Amino acid sequence: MKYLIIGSCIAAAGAVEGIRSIDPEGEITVIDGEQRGCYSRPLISYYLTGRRTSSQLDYRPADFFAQQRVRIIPGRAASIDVICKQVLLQDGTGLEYDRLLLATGASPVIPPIPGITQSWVNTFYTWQDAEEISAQTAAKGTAVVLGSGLIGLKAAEALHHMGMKVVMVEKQSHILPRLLSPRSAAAVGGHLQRHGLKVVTGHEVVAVGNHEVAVDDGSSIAADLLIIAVGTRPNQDLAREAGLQTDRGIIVDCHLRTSDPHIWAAGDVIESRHIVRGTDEVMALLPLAHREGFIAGLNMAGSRTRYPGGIFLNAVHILGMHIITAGDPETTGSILRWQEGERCLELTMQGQNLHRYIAINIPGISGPLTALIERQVKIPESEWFKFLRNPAIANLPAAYWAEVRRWQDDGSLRCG
Amino acid sequence: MKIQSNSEYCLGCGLCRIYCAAAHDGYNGSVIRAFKKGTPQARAGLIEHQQQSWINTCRHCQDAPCINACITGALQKNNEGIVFIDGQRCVGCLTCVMVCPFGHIQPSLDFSRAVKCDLCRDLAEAPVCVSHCPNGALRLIEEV
Amino acid sequence: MSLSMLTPAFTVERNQDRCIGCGVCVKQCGNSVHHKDEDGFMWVIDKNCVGCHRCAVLCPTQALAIKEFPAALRPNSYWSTSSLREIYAQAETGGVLLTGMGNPRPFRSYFDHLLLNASQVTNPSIDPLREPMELGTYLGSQVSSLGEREKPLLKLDMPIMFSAMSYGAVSLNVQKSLARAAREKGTFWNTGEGGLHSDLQEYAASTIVQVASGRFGVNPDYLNQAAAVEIKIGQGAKPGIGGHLPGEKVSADVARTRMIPAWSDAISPAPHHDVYSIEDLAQLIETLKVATNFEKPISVKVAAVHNISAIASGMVRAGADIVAIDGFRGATGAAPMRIRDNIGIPIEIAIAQVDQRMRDEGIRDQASLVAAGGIRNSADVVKILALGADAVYIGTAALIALGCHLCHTCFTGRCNWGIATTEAQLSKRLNPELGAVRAANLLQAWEHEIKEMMGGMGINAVDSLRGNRLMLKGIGLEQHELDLLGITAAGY
Amino acid sequence: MLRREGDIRIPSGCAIAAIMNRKGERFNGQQILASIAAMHQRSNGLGGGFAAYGIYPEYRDYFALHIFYDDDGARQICERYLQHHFRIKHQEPVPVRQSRRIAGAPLIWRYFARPREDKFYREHIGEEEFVARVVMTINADLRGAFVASSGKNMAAFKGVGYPEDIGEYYRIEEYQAYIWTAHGRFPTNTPGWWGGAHPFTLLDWSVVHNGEISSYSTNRRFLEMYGYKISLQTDTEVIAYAFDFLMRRQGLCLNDVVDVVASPFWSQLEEEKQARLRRKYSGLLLNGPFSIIVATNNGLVALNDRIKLRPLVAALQDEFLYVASEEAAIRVVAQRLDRVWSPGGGEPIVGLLHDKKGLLDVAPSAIQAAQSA
Repeated sequence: MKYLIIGSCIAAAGAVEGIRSIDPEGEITVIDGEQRGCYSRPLISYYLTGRRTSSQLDYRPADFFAQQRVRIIPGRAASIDVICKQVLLQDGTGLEYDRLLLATGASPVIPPIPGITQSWVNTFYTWQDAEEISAQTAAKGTAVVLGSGLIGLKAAEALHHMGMKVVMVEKQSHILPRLLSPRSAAAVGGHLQRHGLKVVTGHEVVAVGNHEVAVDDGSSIAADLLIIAVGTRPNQDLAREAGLQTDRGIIVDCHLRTSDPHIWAAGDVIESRHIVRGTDEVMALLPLAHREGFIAGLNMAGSRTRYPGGIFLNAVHILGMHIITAGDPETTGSILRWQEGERCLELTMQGQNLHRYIAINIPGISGPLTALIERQVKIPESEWFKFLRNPAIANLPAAYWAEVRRWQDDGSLRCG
Repeated sequence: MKIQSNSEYCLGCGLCRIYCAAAHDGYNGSVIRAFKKGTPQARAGLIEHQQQSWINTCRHCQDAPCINACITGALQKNNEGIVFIDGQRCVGCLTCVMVCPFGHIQPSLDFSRAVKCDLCRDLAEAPVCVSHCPNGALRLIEEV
Repeated sequence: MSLSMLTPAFTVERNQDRCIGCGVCVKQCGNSVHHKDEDGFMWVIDKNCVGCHRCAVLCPTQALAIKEFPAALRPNSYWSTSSLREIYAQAETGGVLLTGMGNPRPFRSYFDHLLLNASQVTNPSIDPLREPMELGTYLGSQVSSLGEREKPLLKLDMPIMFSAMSYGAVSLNVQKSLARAAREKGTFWNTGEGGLHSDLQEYAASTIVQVASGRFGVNPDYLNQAAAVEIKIGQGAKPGIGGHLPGEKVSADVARTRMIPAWSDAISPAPHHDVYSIEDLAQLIETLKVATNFEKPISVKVAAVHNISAIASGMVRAGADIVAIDGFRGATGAAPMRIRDNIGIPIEIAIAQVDQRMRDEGIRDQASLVAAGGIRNSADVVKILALGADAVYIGTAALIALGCHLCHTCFTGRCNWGIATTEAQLSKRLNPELGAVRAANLLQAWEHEIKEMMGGMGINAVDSLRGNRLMLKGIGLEQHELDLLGITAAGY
Repeated sequence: MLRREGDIRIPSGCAIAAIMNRKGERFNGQQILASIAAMHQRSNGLGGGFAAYGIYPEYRDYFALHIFYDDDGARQICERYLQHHFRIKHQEPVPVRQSRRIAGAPLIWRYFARPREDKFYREHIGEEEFVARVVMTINADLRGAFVASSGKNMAAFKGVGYPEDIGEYYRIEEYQAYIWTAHGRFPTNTPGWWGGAHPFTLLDWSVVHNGEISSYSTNRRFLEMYGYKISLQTDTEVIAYAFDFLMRRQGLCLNDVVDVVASPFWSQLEEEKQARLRRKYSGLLLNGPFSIIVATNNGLVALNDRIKLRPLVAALQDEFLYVASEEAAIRVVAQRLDRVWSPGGGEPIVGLLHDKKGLLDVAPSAIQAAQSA
């Protein structure tokens, strides 16, 4: 059996683990476009500040692929011939496959702003981005960060640590718009400003000049560095050109198979089921990427494992503040709040179902809440009121503990 | 391997947590030194619920969500099945904390990294919570 | 009463250099001695302390010391501090002073005035590590000739059994611990007069069931599933009086086991109301033998009182297969203090006298003799066997093995060690798995020690220790005491 | 002042020996004298003695009472007592050969007597039980008198001294017996009392014994319950009574007696009967180191304690059975032996007269094996 994986990151690593858990013999080939092996993108901000060395970016040990007897082909895929079951690389090499996994990931969105292609403008997505930025920050000056999502925040924090003056420009009315409620965003924004970061919300950059950024309110910011962090987009061109069904991302079934029976897809490139919403979403999240890759790997090796879907979940710490949030960011349920100083917990309920929580500086409680969202355990609001008097794990509602016992009893969470 | 907590005999005394805290982070098991000099942190929570109590410790899941979610590969499983954190690799993102359905993994007190039960793999023959439980409510079980 | 003249019995000293404020003491004290404020300030109410040492034992930093409260009353060797305290208490309550466990008064312990023998030169001592050493024995009545059918006997792998302690007086976990240990070590435990709980039926073959004056839990199954049946006439801690398990201890579970209504007082009358004489006892013994198809040995347990030899002789002649005698140090879950501390005689004297009397009457083979009440260690076991007992019952020692610290407040039902209580939150403190190991360890340790002592004497079977009074010498005893014990003085 | 046997318990080490002709042919005491003399170092001059069976054929139906007297006064009292209970056929001093090596000898008399029938009929007991009670009463209650032996057609010759000197004193070479047993004593103090020497006897039971019964007090108190008057505080006395009790009074066969006094360990009991014996007679388990030779008119049994803490060797040659503490003591009187073996702990050597085999119902494996070899 010939397995071919396009992409070498988290989903690919998961897929290799999945395949190998069933098929120790099959021939696995990974096409490594970045030629950097399997590394963890969220760590690049640590790399930028020097807290991590290059080798410490690895998601799996350096010899991981070798250990798993995986052949690494450096290069980028140019096209897929689904009839001949062959992938053509940009250098013209053809690689045949029996089972193909598309783990092509996503790429940063470059907004169509005049002047944005200048050399002092960077995205912040790959380790190469970090190296390039690193080279440009020798002279300490001002950095403008476009977008205040996770990537934007982590970039801002890193640049701040490196001594730059940082200005964040967010088009939406509050920072981390995909993750936070306005109220919690205000708390985060206040925290950033107290640390000296400047946050501009509700405005967008309209043009990029020579070390100058023009904002839509007519002002302009002198900048030595501009980071674009307005979002990512699945790398689904290959799939689309091969005739696979795509939408905002590659469309897969519950076994993570694409519309071609010999091709699976996993990671940031796909649309997958959002458990709470019940719709398919592009959820570019590392934990999901690994899980999808693993299940896709299992299924490529012959299993029929169902991918249950995921939810949005993010843990980010920024300048000492821990923000954890999970669930449906666009939920419109009733909000229960607990706050004590800089710590706050916000639960959004739809009926008896928890749809989202935002935990700021109270990370310890988050795991069970994530589980309750994922499993959509019904808990009346009154129980949550009791819990919120002192939100600690020991005070979680009885239904949670009953659920824990059930996981252990029915093995739905396999514990060893 | 995991620690099984028998709520039928758990007294809720919390000695497990005290000895756990003193065993780690370089306190070498001296309770007085740990608590009088430092800020020791237990690796397990004590749950008291409807007259019952038990210790909320790592199940060392077979398909551990924390390992899958870890962005740095700091969370690993050794060949004894013990899920542990490589402190050198952990950056304290707390993604593992976010995905542990048991709420077992906790941030360190300074939030710089995550801490969890590693069954005292470097310290003692038996996990200190098990050996110090005054009522035998904790057991290290080998089942897989 | 507004003013109590009672100063605390104990004071709790907290070493602040050691205390880490963990609050284990607060959680573990069932008597509300320890308190912790929300701001972490810790304080104590000394007068609630019964000296059970639960807090001190569990304190992870050994920050607690329980000391006698320094009352500093003017020294008076006649009106002791405890005399005064007892009067203050009675003046406040107008009641009988209640207490638990055994007689603590400084009467002479004959065990402590007996020395054992060992072999030197003229004969070799036996090394129990190299040679077999038999502690097994049989209890029951021996037939007069080998031609007769053998009577039912109780086979013990070691001559130590667990005393009767009823479910209700002690927690079910105590019984579970002892039952498991007894089964593991090839000996027996005794239900006491509280019936046999359904959880313990699996240990029936290692169980001696009691028939006491309250007849609690007695039914044909109860009698027939046990290894032996014991008629309890009296116990060493409270000869001549019955028992009273207050209604609040009679939980549904206790009630079911005792076959009485829940939350009702369980009264054991002072006498059996069908045993007003020795001939009545004979009838009860015969009744129980018939009820058990003559397949179980019948034991009769009495307290060691002044005319114990005659009583024991009568019991044997009334058909008892085993005579169990409980000395005045025997313990209880609850007894009036004056009764416990002033009635009965030492087990050493009682056994010496009863054994000799039964031999004089030629009936020693007709019944086995079990000694109870104050057996503290393996040397006590060896000494009482040498004085003439076939086996011993241990109660207090077994409970101490399970954690009892002899605070003497069993009757409150608030035992912090989970022993003398039926309250779920307290009784869970004794994990029967650990309890069974501790109890079995105690037996094993004593077993080893007894073997060592026997080996020293050049004896390799407990058969040859029984009544071997030559192995005992008295020290510091008057001649009449030596005569009572049937031994000679050290050096003679 | 030193106390004598009966006042104090005296542990002692010893040599023992026995020679038996299983056909019942008699031979004189020279061999046993040589045999016990070979073990001179096992005794210390404080006790020696012999039992001889078949020596009084002319009085075979009379109880032969050998009695020590401290003085003539004691003799007169005792003889009045004897005449009250017995018809005495013949009485005389036991002939002795004076020797410088023997001192402090009592007056030694022997009486050939039968119990007065009216006495034991009145007591509803057999004549043997009657004699046993009289003997125990004399030993316990009559000051200055001690019955050294009381069986029919047998006697014990014992005293303070080395056994070879005692044998010479009693002129044992002049007696003809089919069983001889001998004892050389090593007591750990110097009681100097002739009654305390071995063999100890009751009726025709005689016991020579090497060792110390650690269970003495247990055994003694058991026997006392059955009316035995224990007067000497010696193990040997208790052993003799134990055999008497089990065989004469309880009617056990010799095999069963061995299973009582040297019972196998519980874990090694092969038959339920052995377990029953042990349970019923647990007070007669002889515990502690010993080797004993118990003889009767019918034969002898030699036995070690069950873990063999004392030496015991047996040998066969034709109709002769030899037993001794040491092999040398056998070799010195019998150069050619059919078989020599050392019995295991608790494993009896039983030597029976051929015509008595049925009587005791015993055929020990050791001897069978030896005979077939």
